[in-house]
Amino acid sequence: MSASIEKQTEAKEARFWDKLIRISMKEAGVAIALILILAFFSATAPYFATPENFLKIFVQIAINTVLAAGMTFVILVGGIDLSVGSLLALCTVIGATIMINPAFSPWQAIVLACLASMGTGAALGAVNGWICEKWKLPSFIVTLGMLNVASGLARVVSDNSTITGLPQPFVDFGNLIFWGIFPSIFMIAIVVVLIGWFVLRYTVFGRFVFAIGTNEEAVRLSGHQPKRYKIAVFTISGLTAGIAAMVYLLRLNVGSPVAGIGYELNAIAAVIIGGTSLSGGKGSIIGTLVGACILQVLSTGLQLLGADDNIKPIVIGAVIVLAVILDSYRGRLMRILETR
Amino acid sequence: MSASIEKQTEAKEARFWDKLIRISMKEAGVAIALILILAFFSATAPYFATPENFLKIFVQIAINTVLAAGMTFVILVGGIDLSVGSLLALCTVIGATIMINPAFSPWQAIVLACLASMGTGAALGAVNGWICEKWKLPSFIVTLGMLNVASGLARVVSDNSTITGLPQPFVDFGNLIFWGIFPSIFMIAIVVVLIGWFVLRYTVFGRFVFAIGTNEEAVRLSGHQPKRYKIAVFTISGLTAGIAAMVYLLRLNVGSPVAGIGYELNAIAAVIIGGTSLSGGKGSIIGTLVGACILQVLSTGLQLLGADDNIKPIVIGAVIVLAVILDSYRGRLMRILETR
Amino acid sequence: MSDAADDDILRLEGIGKRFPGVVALKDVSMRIGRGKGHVLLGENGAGKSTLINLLGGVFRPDDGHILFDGKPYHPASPLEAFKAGIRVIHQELHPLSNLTVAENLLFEHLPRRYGLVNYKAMNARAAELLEEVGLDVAPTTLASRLSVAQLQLVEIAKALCYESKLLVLDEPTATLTSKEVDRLFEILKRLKQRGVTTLYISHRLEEIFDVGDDVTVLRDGQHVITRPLSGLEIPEIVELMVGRKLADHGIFKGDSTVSGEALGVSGLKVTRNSPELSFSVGKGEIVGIAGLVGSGRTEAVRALFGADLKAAGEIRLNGEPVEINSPKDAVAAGLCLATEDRKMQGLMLDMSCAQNATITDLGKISRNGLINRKAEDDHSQRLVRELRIKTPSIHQAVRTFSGGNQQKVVIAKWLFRGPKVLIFDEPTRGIDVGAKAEIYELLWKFAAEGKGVLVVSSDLPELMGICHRIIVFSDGKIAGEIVREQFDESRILSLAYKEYSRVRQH
Amino acid sequence: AEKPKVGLIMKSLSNEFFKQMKAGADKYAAENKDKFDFKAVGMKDERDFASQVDAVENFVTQKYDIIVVAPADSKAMATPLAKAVKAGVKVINIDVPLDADAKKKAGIDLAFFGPDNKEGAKLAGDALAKDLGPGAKVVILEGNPEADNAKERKEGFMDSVKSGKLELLDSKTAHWETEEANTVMTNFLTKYKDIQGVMAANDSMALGVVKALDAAGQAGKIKVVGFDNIPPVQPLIKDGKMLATVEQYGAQMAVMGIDYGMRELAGEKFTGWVKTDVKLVTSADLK
Ligand SMILES: Nc1ncnc2c1ncn2[C@@H]1O[C@H](COP(=O)(O)OP(=O)(O)OP(=O)(O)O)[C@@H](O)[C@H]1O
Ligand SMILES: Nc1ncnc2c1ncn2[C@@H]1O[C@H](COP(=O)(O)OP(=O)(O)OP(=O)(O)O)[C@@H](O)[C@H]1O
Ligand SMILES: [Mg+2]
Ligand SMILES: [Mg+2]
Repeated sequence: MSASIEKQTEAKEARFWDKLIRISMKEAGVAIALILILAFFSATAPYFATPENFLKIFVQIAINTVLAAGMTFVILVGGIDLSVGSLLALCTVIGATIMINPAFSPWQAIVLACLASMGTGAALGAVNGWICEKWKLPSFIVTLGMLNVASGLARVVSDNSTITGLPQPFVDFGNLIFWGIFPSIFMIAIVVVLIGWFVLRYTVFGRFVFAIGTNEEAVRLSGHQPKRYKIAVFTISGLTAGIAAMVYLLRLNVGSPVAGIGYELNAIAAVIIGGTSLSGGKGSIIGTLVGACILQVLSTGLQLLGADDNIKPIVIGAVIVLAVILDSYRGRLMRILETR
Repeated sequence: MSASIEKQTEAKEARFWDKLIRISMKEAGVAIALILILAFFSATAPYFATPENFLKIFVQIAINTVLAAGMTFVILVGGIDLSVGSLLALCTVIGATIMINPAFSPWQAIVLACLASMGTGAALGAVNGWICEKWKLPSFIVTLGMLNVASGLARVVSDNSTITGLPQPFVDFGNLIFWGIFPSIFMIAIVVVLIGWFVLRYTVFGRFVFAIGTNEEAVRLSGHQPKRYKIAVFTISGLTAGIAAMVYLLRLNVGSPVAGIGYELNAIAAVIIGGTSLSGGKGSIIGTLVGACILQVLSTGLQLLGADDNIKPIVIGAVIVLAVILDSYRGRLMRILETR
Repeated sequence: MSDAADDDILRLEGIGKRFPGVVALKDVSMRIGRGKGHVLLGENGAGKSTLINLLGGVFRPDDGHILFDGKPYHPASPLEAFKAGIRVIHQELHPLSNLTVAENLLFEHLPRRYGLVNYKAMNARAAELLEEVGLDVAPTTLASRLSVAQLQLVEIAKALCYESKLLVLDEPTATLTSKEVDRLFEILKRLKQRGVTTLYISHRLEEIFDVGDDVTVLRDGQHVITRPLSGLEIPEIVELMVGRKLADHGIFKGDSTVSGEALGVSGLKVTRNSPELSFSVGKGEIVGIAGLVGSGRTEAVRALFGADLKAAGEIRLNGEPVEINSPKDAVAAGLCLATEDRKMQGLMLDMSCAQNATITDLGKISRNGLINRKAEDDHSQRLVRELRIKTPSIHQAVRTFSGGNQQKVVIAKWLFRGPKVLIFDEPTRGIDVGAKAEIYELLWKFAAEGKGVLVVSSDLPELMGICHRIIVFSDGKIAGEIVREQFDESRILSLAYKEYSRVRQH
Repeated sequence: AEKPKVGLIMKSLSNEFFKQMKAGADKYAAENKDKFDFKAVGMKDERDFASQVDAVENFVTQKYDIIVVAPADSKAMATPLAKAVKAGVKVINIDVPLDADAKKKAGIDLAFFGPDNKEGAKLAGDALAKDLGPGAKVVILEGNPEADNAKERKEGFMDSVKSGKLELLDSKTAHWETEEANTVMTNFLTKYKDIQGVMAANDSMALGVVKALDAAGQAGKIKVVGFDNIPPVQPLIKDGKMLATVEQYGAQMAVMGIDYGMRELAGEKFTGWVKTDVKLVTSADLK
């Protein structure tokens, strides 16, 4: 009798662990790779495992995390958004231009700039989505077009110059650190990620994002309009580009038409390393956060290790691939766990 | 009686035209956009419609055409290859290093360099494919890793410097012009495209490329190994990167670790504008050639028109999207033609 | 010993196969006699396709071993299966839609010369094969243009073009009408004369007597019995399959009173040049649509539902004209359509049963845009129970479901929405007898609730069993309408052929 | 006779330095509308010299008489410019000198009108050395490692390190970019606790450096020098957050290039290096 109870508790415990492992693996399985990388650098790189260093990594991670959060939505519906980098550039120059306009009080300027930056991003994102859906075009090429257009616009708006002199309250907020370790811009990024996570997991909209990524035609034939949701998803990606632009301004205090070059690939890499499938329908935004961490930790860790500038890209490229290879074993492991 | 014969001939003629239109539309429907663009610049841009200008466009087009030809294969099986730009860089520096090695006679050096360049490209392409297939990883992330690795290698090999002093016969061949208008490197590009076209259209391998892009599982169930073909396809893409590197050396006579930055997006854009579907299984390499032409003609035409540097990207971005929009109407037109 | 090896072409011993959360096959041992027509039966999810996938080299068994033609047989890939002489026509179609019919047919070994495709030889050979299965399309047609049934025929033709020792057919007739089925059986007979063994799976129990000598029944992944077919009756077989006696499902229960019009269609034109279609479905009435493969039934109901743009036509629901330009309009107006192709159009395969079932009406399980997990689980739990969907959990991805259970999920999602008029395109495709009976009960229940039901089916006996009225399509036109009292198989068939024979005459 | 046509080919226009160059050249051209026609082009990415080659070819197609060019690569641009010379175009090399070897191989002998990047960098480096005194610990932020001016500036900085007896802690590239410079500097601050001075190879990177110091509360304490004298750094110099930068008179350089081009067209011939000014800019200059 007691033996059977023992067995039951054991079984329950085993199940509990199974479940825990399974859930954490599902949401952020690539975290294993991150932990390995963190362990490696903590052991080898001087000053790596210090609070100050983590604070700095948090700062460095924020922009890509925000961009990648929006990108996760796009990739989940099976699209891609190459325009986020230059949308960011455009939004930084628009935001900065408004902020340094002497006609406004600092606070007015800040509020207006945030609205304009996020509005511009969202509007152009919506244009991306609308064109894709209206003519049924691949988002790759539409957003590639937008990449060029937005980068041209950024040059025109800024007249090719770096814009400085942002209002003091704004700069101060950018320097703020919460609880001694979390910089304000990191908090923004985390809030964005949490909202994204919540939306994807708990809302009807999130359900549609996954459903459309899995089988758009089935969603359409179930009496819905995937079109709307897809446009919304691109709008979100544009919006996060606008938010990322604000984060950029908070971090660097300058708006620049050449900001954000190549950021789209970084954001996409974070999403994919995080386990979201490029063909849509599968993935998690928490994974994206982990993916962004991997990319930045690698780069910072290598610098602290004193790696040669030429060797760095080689190591980063190799580790990106190793991380996804490791992640592929997670899939197998999960299958094994489940067939037990 | 005679009336009916007349009708028959009419019907035959009508069918002939239908067929011609349909075939040309299928192989290179986006050519309509190209023709419109050519007409526009001929009418507005000074010096545009001159033989010298076309000769220059042919020169400028060659590198992207070669890269895009290989990329067409990859995209047809539903993959993507982001590494071609930095593979090109790596191959230029390897090729150039060998060519300037005084231990070889010029001809030896040229042959060796060509082999090394194409061999390196093909080998690293094969590595891309092998990693993708071995662990079932998305090619996007694997080739993104390779992008970094190859670019680092190019820097290491060249020690960050531009390599000059290629042997004279090589330089001379690069300057060769056939029939007064076709530069040698354009001829190389055309040969690559024609071979690609032939392979895709007439060989068993070509059928496999389309079949795998359409339904990989079906190919597997038919008793084949899609894996092999996919590795072959990435090898082809790497090989064309190696060839493009030779074309680059022929054109610019220097090897450089920063050659090819951003070329991957250009190549992908050419392929997609040319009507090949990113999800695989549909497309044509002739379309790719047209796509590459559109991109280059646009950029040259705008410069001859004297467009502002800031406005140029805006126009290019817009026209890329317009071209694919126009192309989407072709699909509808074909459907109408067929349901007649 | 050697005797037995001579008699049996295939022997399975203690075969087991597990998937995440399910045991698909457990300790299955069976033999198949050389040169026999062997029928494999079982409910949905009994493990038939799994067994066949093991034979075809798609999966590997977890336990047990297989002897084929006297030799141990452990195929690691479909190619090895082909080499050993086993060919499989899979239940799920895998067309190469961007390739031509000829290329699809001969893809296993494209006629080639120096690595180049020999198009001439290929098209000629393909034309022969198409002729053989009676599929009237040009070899150069793109496979994407074929309907599901036509693809099924291509799949059959494909298996015929190479010699094999064992031919496995997993529900080849699910989408076929009697014309093609007859053709198929002729072919099978010819193969049998050549000494080819066939392993045949079907849920249409009437037809198995035409092709089978022996029968094996699986239940819940376990072997129940293998015996000669002769002397067996359908009710007996059904009992073996489901493990209990089943009420006769053939009895018509559409005793609801038909009153007024639920769905009215007038002047529906699928394309500009296609004929006008007009028909109606009464409240409480089940109307069947019969016709040959490619007669345009699917096209008509898709256009009606707004899934494809229609060229013209007026649609009335409960007498009120409704504007339907998209599935959204249709669903909002109270229509629903269970599509013919459940995999591509009906289901989100990688999502859970619960998520699939509730996609039609997320409003019911959410408040202020937030999903109420408990409501979702409760509702889907109820649907799973009502429809007896076989699954370890409502959170299981429907990709892992057997075909029949997938179909039930499609029905579940529309049941969840609660429409006024239900349109089913091949609702029992690939569904076992037990489930069929359940689905018929459901249709009658819908009718009894005063809803209109429109059923497209290629299974004529089925239509005759469940409908109040049958509309017969022929070459895109409505060739005639027959009420229950006058149901007669040969009459319906002659209507279905009507337009085609007229074309011939010209 | 027709007016001569003058084309100016720069590197990336989003680089402030070239923006100033273009502004100066445009202004000069507007004042001399009657003497010549003028067109300036920049590249999207300054590393992409292939598109600079395109631009040269396009000017040749359009029968330009004079091409004033700031080469994106000193070796690579020699051959295409030689082709232009052979096509009868007067080519004026400004900003970055073409590689001597490459010129010889291409069979051209062009004069160079431009600053000495090494000397300029040394000016900035020396200012830093003077401010900090011998033994001070410094780091360098390099430009694109393959770029000629980046290499020269690094050499200049290294000379200062040697002559000023500074201790060089580390030298890394930040690819001319603000954000990357910010990241690299932040990591330097983690790794080295006693940095006293920073030499940044351009002002865009200096902006990122200063921001990193700001965030660490070290602005003004750790001295920073930059290069290019772009407008956004001027307030930083005034506030003491930056010690100095280097002005290389981009506008003047282009105007000079155009002038010398016109003179070559008139039959004069120049060779060698016509040096243009480089000047250290400190808070004293900005009052
Ligand atoms: N790839 C898979 N992954 C997980 N489970 C699977 C997979 N394939 C089949 N199953 C499960 O194995 C069991 C047997 O399925 P199978 O497809 O063999 O049934 P079947 O007898 O062919 O049914 P049907 O008549 O409906 O086609 C089912 O419970 C099914 O859910
Ligand atoms: N995408 C398509 N493009 C062109 N023709 C098509 C397409 N889909 C179907 N057809 C053709 O339209 C006709 C009607 O097909 P439909 O699927 O409506 O027939 P059906 O009566 O439902 O038969 P089935 O039993 O095949 O479902 C067929 O001849 C088919 O070949
Ligand atoms: Mg089955
Ligand atoms: Mg049908």
